[in-house]
Amino acid sequence: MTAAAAQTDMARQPVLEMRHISKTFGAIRALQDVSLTVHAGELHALMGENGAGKSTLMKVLSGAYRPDPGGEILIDGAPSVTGNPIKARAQGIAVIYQELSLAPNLTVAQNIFLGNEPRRFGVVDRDQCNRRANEIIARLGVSFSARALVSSLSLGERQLVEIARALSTNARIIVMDEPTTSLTSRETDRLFEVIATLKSQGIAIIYISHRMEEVYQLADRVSVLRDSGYVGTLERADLSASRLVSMMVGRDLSAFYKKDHRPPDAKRAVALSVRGMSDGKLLKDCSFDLHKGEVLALAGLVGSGRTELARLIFGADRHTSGTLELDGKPVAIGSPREALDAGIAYLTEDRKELGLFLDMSISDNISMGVLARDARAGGFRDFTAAEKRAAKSVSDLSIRTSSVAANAGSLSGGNQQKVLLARLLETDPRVLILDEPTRGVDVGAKSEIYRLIDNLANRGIAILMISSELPEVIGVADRVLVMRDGAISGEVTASEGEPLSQEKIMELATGAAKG
Amino acid sequence: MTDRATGTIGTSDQAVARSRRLRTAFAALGMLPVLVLLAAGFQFINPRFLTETNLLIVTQQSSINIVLAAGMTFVILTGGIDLSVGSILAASAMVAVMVSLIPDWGMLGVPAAILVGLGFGLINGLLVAYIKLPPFIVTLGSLTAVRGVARLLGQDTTVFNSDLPFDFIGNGSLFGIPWLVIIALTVVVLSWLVLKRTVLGTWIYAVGGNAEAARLTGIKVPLVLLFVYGVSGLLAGLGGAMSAARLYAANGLQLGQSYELDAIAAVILGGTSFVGGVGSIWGTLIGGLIIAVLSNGLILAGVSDIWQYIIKGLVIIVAVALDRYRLQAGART
Amino acid sequence: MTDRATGTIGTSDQAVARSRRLRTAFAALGMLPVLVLLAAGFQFINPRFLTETNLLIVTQQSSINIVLAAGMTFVILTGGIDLSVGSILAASAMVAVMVSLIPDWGMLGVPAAILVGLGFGLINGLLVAYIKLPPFIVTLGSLTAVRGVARLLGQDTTVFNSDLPFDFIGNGSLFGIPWLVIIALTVVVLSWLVLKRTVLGTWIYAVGGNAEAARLTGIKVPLVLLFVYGVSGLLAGLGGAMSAARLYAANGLQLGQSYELDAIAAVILGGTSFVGGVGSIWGTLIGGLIIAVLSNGLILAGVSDIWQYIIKGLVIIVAVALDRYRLQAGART
Amino acid sequence: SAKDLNKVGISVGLLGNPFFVATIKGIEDAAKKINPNVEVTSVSADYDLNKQVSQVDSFIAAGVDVIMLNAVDAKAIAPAVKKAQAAGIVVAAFDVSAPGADVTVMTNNVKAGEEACQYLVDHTGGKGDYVILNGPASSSILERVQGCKNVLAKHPDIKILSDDQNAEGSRDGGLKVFQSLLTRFDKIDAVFAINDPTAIGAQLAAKQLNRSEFIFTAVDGAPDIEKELSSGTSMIKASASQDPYVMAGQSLTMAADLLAGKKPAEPTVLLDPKLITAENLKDYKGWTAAR
Ligand SMILES: Nc1ncnc2c1ncn2[C@@H]1O[C@H](COP(=O)(O)OP(=O)(O)OP(=O)(O)O)[C@@H](O)[C@H]1O
Ligand SMILES: Nc1ncnc2c1ncn2[C@@H]1O[C@H](COP(=O)(O)OP(=O)(O)OP(=O)(O)O)[C@@H](O)[C@H]1O
Ligand SMILES: [Mg+2]
Ligand SMILES: [Mg+2]
Repeated sequence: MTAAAAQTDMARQPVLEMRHISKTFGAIRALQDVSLTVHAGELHALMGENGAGKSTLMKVLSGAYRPDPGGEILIDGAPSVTGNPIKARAQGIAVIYQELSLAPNLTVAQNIFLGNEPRRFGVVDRDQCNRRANEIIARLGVSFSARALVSSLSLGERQLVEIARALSTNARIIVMDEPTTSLTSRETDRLFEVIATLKSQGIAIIYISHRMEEVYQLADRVSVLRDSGYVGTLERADLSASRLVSMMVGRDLSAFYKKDHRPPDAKRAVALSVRGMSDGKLLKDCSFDLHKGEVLALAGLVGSGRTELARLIFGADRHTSGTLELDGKPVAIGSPREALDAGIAYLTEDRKELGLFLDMSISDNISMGVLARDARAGGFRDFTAAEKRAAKSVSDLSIRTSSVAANAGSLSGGNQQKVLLARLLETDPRVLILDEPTRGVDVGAKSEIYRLIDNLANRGIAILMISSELPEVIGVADRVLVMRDGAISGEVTASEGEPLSQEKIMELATGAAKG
Repeated sequence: MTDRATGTIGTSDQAVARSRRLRTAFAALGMLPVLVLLAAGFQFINPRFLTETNLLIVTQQSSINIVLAAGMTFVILTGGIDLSVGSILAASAMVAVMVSLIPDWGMLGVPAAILVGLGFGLINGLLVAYIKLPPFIVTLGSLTAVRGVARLLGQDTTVFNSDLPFDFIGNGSLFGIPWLVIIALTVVVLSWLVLKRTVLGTWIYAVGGNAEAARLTGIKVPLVLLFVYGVSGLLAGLGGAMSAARLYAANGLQLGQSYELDAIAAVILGGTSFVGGVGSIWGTLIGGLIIAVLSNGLILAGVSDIWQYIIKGLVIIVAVALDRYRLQAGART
Repeated sequence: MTDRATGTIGTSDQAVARSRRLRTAFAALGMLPVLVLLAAGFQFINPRFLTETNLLIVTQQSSINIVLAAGMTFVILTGGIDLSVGSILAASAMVAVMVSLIPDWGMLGVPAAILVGLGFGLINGLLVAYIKLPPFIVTLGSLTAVRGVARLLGQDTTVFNSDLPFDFIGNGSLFGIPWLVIIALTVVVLSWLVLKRTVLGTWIYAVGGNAEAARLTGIKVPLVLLFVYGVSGLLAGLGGAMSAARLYAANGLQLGQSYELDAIAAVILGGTSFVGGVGSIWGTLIGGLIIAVLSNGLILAGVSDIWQYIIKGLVIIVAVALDRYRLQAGART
Repeated sequence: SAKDLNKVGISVGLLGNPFFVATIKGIEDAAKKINPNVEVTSVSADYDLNKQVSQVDSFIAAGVDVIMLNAVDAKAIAPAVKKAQAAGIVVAAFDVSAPGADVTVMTNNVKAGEEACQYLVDHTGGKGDYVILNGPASSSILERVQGCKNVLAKHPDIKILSDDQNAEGSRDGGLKVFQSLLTRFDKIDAVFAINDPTAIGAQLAAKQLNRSEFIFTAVDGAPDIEKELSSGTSMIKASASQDPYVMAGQSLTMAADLLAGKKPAEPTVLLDPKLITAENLKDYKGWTAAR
């Protein structure tokens, strides 16, 4: 960049300025005097730990929340109305929310144009709706139809619908709040292409992510939030991992991926043996062995059936054929209760819908799986035990909360994930199935979760980790199984001195045969 | 390559759309098999059941409930409930008869009833949408309060008018089809148009499916709620006019007692979900017919009043259970 | 460093826990201000309102509704509903009186009524938990069917027994407190113990908060559902015995008509959410008292029946609106 | 121990019924004659015994002098009556008997059923197919049906086609139930409806289906039946009328006398119904007549 270009850049009117934004929820201060400037055609990354206030800031921008008095938002230098989603959209702001905001009972096309339907005489022009929706989703290269019901889509596919919705409004500022958490590399690449096109059209993008490599790849500038406040902004030229991390966390994170446990050898006992699992729908004849103290990753594209397989093993869904052996003994598992009793625990990929009790306390959430175990005579609860357990989990897993009596719903994503993990660990599992354990979790918490996985493996627990993040798969796992179209398409192991190969995994996942 | 991809999407798109339409049709039919089964059973017991006269009687008897249930479908689709329809019907019927007594202006009884219904419905809607009170409590409150108003209107007496100017609505026919039935069908068709063809309809489904998402996309959720409670009240008002036209009379206390339960039952039997966002007006039509067929068929079969209670209760449960079973079986294949 | 951090967490922990307890207490009190306001208002109009006799009458009148509402609280906490309590109460009361007529074994009427209630409740529970039918439809079905059974039991006549062996329950007192009141309070305290102190109670809240998450956590959701509908039926049975003891008689057709609405109103007035997972039994107690105070106070104030309807309806709505406003004001500070 | 009449509490089965509105008017007027400043509170038990007992309790607490009771259940109300009397309150029953009540004034419902059905018998030549449109099982309705059956039983050529359908005592119910019964039976000669609204609703059904081979009679003498009878074209031929205004008023007067220390000669008065037809209608006062 020449000096002159940089100067015109500086002089250019920012398309968006947020000034002195604060937001309080009752006693909780989610944002404190945060300011942010975004230019047309730039990708502005927003980073910070879980609970730093990123999503809240974006909700203020989109009009979902009204900022506390004193804050203002300028579009093209002119102050704009706050707290009104319709006005915000009319001014060209589109947001892809972190918690998906789709109506599951409507079709993809209906969701894309929700609140903005193409119409003829007050009647929805369904043909135009579907045609335009198909055009937009074709740009994203997806496999589902505009007429599919959103409830029939996987999480990842739903994320794409959100992106399509943002594209449909011809926005000038698009906010993407962790858009890739449920996308696999192929879709992520596709999204990045779309982002590049959008930028070239002069559209500004605010991009929130916990994934460093994405930020390096995409960002023109990076702003960092910490503890509800603004820390600073880095230009692309000044980006470095250590600076970013120290801005975000306030401390140094060495050894991000940590493998202290001994990778199992052939002699290590098999903890879980899965044979011929099918569900009569997607899954076909899945078989594999999981060793004691091993971290086995299950990779694959969105919709390849990894979650389905995990749910079958855990007894959450019915299998039509297949057997399980635990420690060499056959077990019949028909329900999650039976799985837990047998020593298999499962961390769901959808913590809000399938995991947490948002209206209950952190302490109750952590103890939920073992209530019966520490009940006193007559089924009365031992509250002291529960609180002690919760306090221990909070310090062991460094869950950031003011109190174990607080509602789980008040925690940020990463801390919610740790609460779920804590609940699982309380059941003393011998086999732990982790479905996307770091989805939406910040760097600090991520490294803590990796350390935790490593420790658990060290203690001899067998771990099956489903993950869509290849660096994570390679960094954490001892061995990788790859799924495609409901079947296990192959296995990747690390050979002498050579790490797990990213290429091999992608080949197996996509079915792209390489000569 | 791009072409081919689009082509593929196009084809599979049509296939998906077709199979989806088939499935929705099937789901909408939903309880139709149950209705057919019931009818066949009653016909077997008493061959007079499937005569033209009797079928007209059944449809006529179901017409008011279907009109109420159509409004209830709107409300339940947004995840709400309207317990006040029976009371609103009573108040509107009182107004209809009282206005009908005004010389020369008697025909105004019908629009007056509808307006009264709309008014009460909008009050419900305002409380739910803007004061954000739970629909159950709001409409439980108006169930009681509007009942009081209905009684007050007639000072607890029966008002009647044997020369009701709009009695053709309740007792006349057009080409052999009773006006009551024509009105009920018109309401169903209009509701279907609104729900499935208009922007507003999509919004109603969206609010029921995910109100927060609807809000974030800029849909004015309170307006949508106001609309559905308004429609429910308006249709209850229409039901009041129909009831007045049928009976030439109205009584503030007795009319419409527990009609809300029948209307809700029709909606739920028709496959609309209490959670909101899922369901169709055709299902409601069939649900309403099932209830009417049961009442009429049991009398034709000579079943005593006591046993009618027991059988009706069991049939409602069995019908939903059958439906559940059928859906599961369908999913398996 | 770690120590300090833990220390800090400990202190703020206690502070938060205390403020949380305060807030829950406040939320549980919820409608208490409304109750106090109502009582003060009635006392102002008629000084007999706050006499000991009248307060005993009010509590006694509310006792059956509170017992039903306690069961309803369990059901609504899981996100369900039980419309059949009125009918179950009628059937159980019939059984209570009929059994009481057996010479020497008359006392068995009470356990018989409770068992009958439990039986119907468990049938509801089985259909909801294992056949997975929607609670509204199941209990709407049993509302009708059980009503039929209640009528059948007495062949539509009133059964009565002027020498009811357990009439002390309905008309006796212990240390000046009517047995009906003692029973209702015992039910409330036991419900509180179960809901707040036992494992099962936590499971009930969990199922209401997120049924699928509860299943994945290994909670046997169907058993929990079976339990809550069983409790609701059992308490309706107890209500039947209380009603029989109070009246020395029972009638299958008339008894308990639309009691379900009063019970649900008490629960919702008490702040329990229809969505499930949020609420408390103390709120239900206060909700039940508000309903009873309204009925009694309006009679004492000499308000006509018609206006009682209107006022009752409005008070229900205003009470909830006030509560909403109070909570918002609380959140703002 | 003579007392003044200051406060009166009325509990009736269902206030929305014009019949009870007339009874309340009768009571109010009679009470005002005795004490112009009397306070009268009327409540509806909605046919719920529990509710009625609660209302009696509330009346006791409110300190009324007289409870005017239209019992929801003629037998089971006994304990509540006892309790009120123990509190020194005079309990006066009207329309329905109440065990142990201090005074009782009611229509002879058995006789009403007998007269209405006798009319049918007389006009069908003592034979034919009859339908009884029943209602909710309360004592007065049971007695009317009983009275009707007493008469019909004397005529072996009369066949009762149906007597177990509940038309809920309303126009709506009468219309619905009779529509279905008309489909079920090809020929009906006479119909006894347990009250006027049921008869009017049933007649609407008959008109709709163009059936007119039968005649109706009913019980009550409500304003809408007057209009029917006077039309001259009605299939409803007669109604055994009651006079709620006089009946309830008389009950209160007797109660006030008792309060004042005057024992009535006969504590129970049975008022005879009067069969009104198109011919004698002009002599009939009616429920809403100004008195
Ligand atoms: N509606 C709300 N009510 C109360 N507190 C809230 C609400 N929304 C957010 N918060 C709190 O505000 C803080 C910031 O949350 P926010 O969701 O903005 O974090 P984030 O930076 O997006 O985190 P993550 O990376 O986990 O998504 C958190 O402490 C959160 O608990
Ligand atoms: N509840 C459901 N209803 C219908 N289809 C579903 C449901 N859950 C999953 N599917 C479909 O099953 C397929 C497999 O989904 P699954 O979640 O097992 O994939 P995955 O490999 O775990 O992907 P992800 O990375 O999204 O978790 C997807 O195509 C999805 O659309
Ligand atoms: Mg966030
Ligand atoms: Mg998955």
